[in-house]
Amino acid sequence: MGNKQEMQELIAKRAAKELTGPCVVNLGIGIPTLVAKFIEDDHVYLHTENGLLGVIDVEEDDIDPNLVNAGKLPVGEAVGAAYFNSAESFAMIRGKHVDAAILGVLQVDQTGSIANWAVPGKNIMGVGGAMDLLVGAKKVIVTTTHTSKDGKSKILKECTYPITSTRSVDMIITELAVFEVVDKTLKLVERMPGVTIEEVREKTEADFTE
Amino acid sequence: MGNKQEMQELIAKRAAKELTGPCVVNLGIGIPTLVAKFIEDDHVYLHTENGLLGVIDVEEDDIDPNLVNAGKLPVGEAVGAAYFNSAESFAMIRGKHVDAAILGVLQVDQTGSIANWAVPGKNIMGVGGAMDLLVGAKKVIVTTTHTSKDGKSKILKECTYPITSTRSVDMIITELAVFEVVDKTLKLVERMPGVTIEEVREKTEADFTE
Amino acid sequence: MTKMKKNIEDALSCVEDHHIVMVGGFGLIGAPLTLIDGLTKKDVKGLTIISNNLGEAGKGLGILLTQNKIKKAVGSYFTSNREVGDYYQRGEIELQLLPQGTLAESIRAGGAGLGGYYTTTGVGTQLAEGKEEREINGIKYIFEPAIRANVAIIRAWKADTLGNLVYYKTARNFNPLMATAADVVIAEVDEMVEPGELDAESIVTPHLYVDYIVQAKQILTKEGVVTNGQ
Amino acid sequence: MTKMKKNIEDALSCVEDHHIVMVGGFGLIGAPLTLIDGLTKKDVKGLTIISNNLGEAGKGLGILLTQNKIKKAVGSYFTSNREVGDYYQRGEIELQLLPQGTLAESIRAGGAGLGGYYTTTGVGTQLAEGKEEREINGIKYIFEPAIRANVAIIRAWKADTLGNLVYYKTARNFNPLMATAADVVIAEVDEMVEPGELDAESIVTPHLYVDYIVQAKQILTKEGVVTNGQ
Repeated sequence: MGNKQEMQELIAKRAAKELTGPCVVNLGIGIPTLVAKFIEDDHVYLHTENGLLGVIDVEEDDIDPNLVNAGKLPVGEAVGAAYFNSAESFAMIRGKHVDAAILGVLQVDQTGSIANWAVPGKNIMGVGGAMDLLVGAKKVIVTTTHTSKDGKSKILKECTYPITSTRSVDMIITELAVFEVVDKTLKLVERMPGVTIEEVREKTEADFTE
Repeated sequence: MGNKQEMQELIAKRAAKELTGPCVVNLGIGIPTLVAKFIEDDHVYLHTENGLLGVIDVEEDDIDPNLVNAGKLPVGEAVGAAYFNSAESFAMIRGKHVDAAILGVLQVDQTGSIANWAVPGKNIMGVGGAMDLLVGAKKVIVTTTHTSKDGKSKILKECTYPITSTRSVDMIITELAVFEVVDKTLKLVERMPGVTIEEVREKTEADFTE
Repeated sequence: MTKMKKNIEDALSCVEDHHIVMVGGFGLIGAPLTLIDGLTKKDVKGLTIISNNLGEAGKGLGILLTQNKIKKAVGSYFTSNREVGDYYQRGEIELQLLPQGTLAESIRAGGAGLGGYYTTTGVGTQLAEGKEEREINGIKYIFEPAIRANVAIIRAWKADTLGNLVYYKTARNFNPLMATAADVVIAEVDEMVEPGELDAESIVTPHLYVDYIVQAKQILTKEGVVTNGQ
Repeated sequence: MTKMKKNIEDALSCVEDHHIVMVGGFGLIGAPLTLIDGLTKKDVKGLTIISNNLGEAGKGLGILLTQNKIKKAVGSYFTSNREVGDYYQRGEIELQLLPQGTLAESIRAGGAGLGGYYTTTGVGTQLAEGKEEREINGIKYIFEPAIRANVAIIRAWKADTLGNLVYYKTARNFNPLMATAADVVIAEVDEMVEPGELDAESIVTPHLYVDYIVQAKQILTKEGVVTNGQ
């Protein structure tokens, strides 16, 4: 696998393929944010939980400091966009009006549970919209590097960090493979080009079917 | 006492004196609606629970069928008015953002409890915003004729109809007198011009202090 | 892509027997009169209607009542249609009466993914009978469950083709709430515009809530309900 | 009549020791920077701050933190200010972490006169510990109480002299909610207009929610926070 950016773009590009419109999608911070630039369907509408439906990229010259996404990064306003307050925004999420969320994780396990908001032993300081998106988005897609910096699998038998929700995610996309979560078990549905089944097995702690 | 209209206007006029701005007031159906035309303070803003803050009278020629008050009567839009949905409107009421409500009643009793939404033995078919206004308005003023058509006191020892709320109203204004409700007891604070204390006593079933 | 449906019958094909249907409006004001008319022409029965009123006698939802299509009604003020009482007396309709603010809030809760909430409204009254009472910080509340529907029919003023909506004056009322709380949401509108023509800061119902849009043909005027050309 | 206050100190005179203060904004975006600056200059202690973040290190509410004026913070994402962790480690601040949607909804509930509500968010997680769990129609929810404050300081874009407010793009966020949920509400705004200049259909915060208005002097720009005039 090439450098970090290439790896992230590979994952983001694959995730973008899951998005066929018309649909409303919320993108998390990190790799999920990269997904935006690979979306080909004009009828994918991006929702950001700080209060905008209709997020698009913004050119450097057009940056408005009061127009940002949930990662506080500058964004643009699509034609047909709408603004709303935080309660309305999360009403959309919890009320299952958002079709898909693409999220990063610290860990994901073989039941599809994820941990992406707290690390044991560190101060528990931030949760943001993670838990709301997990209970509310109709489909949750995890995008993550397959292993952590020290080479350990991020796809575990069981999350050791505090979970974000009792709800299982629907799909896990890494630089090596794509898993679907069916009845709280992982199913390997795709390997990235050039990746062998052995490599996936070696780097995945979780049990999965093929 | 003169004809019905004069009597109603007398009551409405007296109620209007209670309104000194800046304040936000919700007017019920019947005599309360008449109060509007006697308000002298420009900083009394009228709220209607179907979704408008800034109700004013409308001329016949300017009637808009989609601009009405809670009684479904045509109204106008004041300068500086705002529209909102029904949940927001009742959030304002329940959340104690409305300073006063002026309401009609079927009965009011000596503890200040009122009954204004249902009659025993008849189908219970409508409540509208009555219960919300009772729990939410900071001050509730009752405007009513002192007696019913058959001459019976509407100010009773105890309501016999289903009550609208366990909350006591703050003031009762009739064509004969004005009562304040203090610690769940009635206090006669004013008699209308030409009305004797004997007449008030005779036509009031409730106990009251002077 | 457009959410516009040319045919009312087609748009209403999602309404099935025994469905729960939310209907916007405060009386006839802001009611989806064209879609209601469509329901009067549709062979459907056993509906539960959630709406502030059941129209007026022989008008709006009042017609559905006399067609015996309504099994149950949930609302705050049925008094505006005197025929509702007759049907109720004869046991031909079930009624659930809620304070108007509770009706609105329960619909909002349904759309916002909440299970229910505690309100002060109605505490200690007949309408609180059978409802859980709970004291929170020394204040008494009753529990009210969230409300949802299979289908919501609503009325807006303008829509863009994406489905963003704005409303007209006090015709807004329950419409934006119901737009959030049903599996399928159909809006009838006076005017269709292109995306971008509605101000992004002023859109009341963002398009993710809306499934179909139809052109309003029945209009409330000073003279009553008027039907506009096909 | 106008709700405009010329003097920030004067407007903030309602903030007392040990008060609960809501502060609008998502990080610095939509935060009432001028009023926060006013609080940094005010002799006040033991505040409970309800805000999504505690600003950034040395910016916005981050300054109040280092002035030891904050006893407790209620929010969803303190991670944006690394200094919060240090204060927490030393036991110098109490933190209550809520999911962002729960924070927003609880404030709305506080403003709407509700006692609390049941949400699916957080069920079965560490953040649900100690919270009542309840099954409604087969779905598990947890109870979340409404939140209110003594004072809310918020930021809007334009106000009319009556106190009607509109917001600017994603600077809206928590501001309209907090405007409903405090005993005293102070809004700082970029622009004052006369009543009638804001479209009645597009007003986000009707004037009954707002007590005082002040002119914003601290503005968020691409280059950071800039102080205007004076």
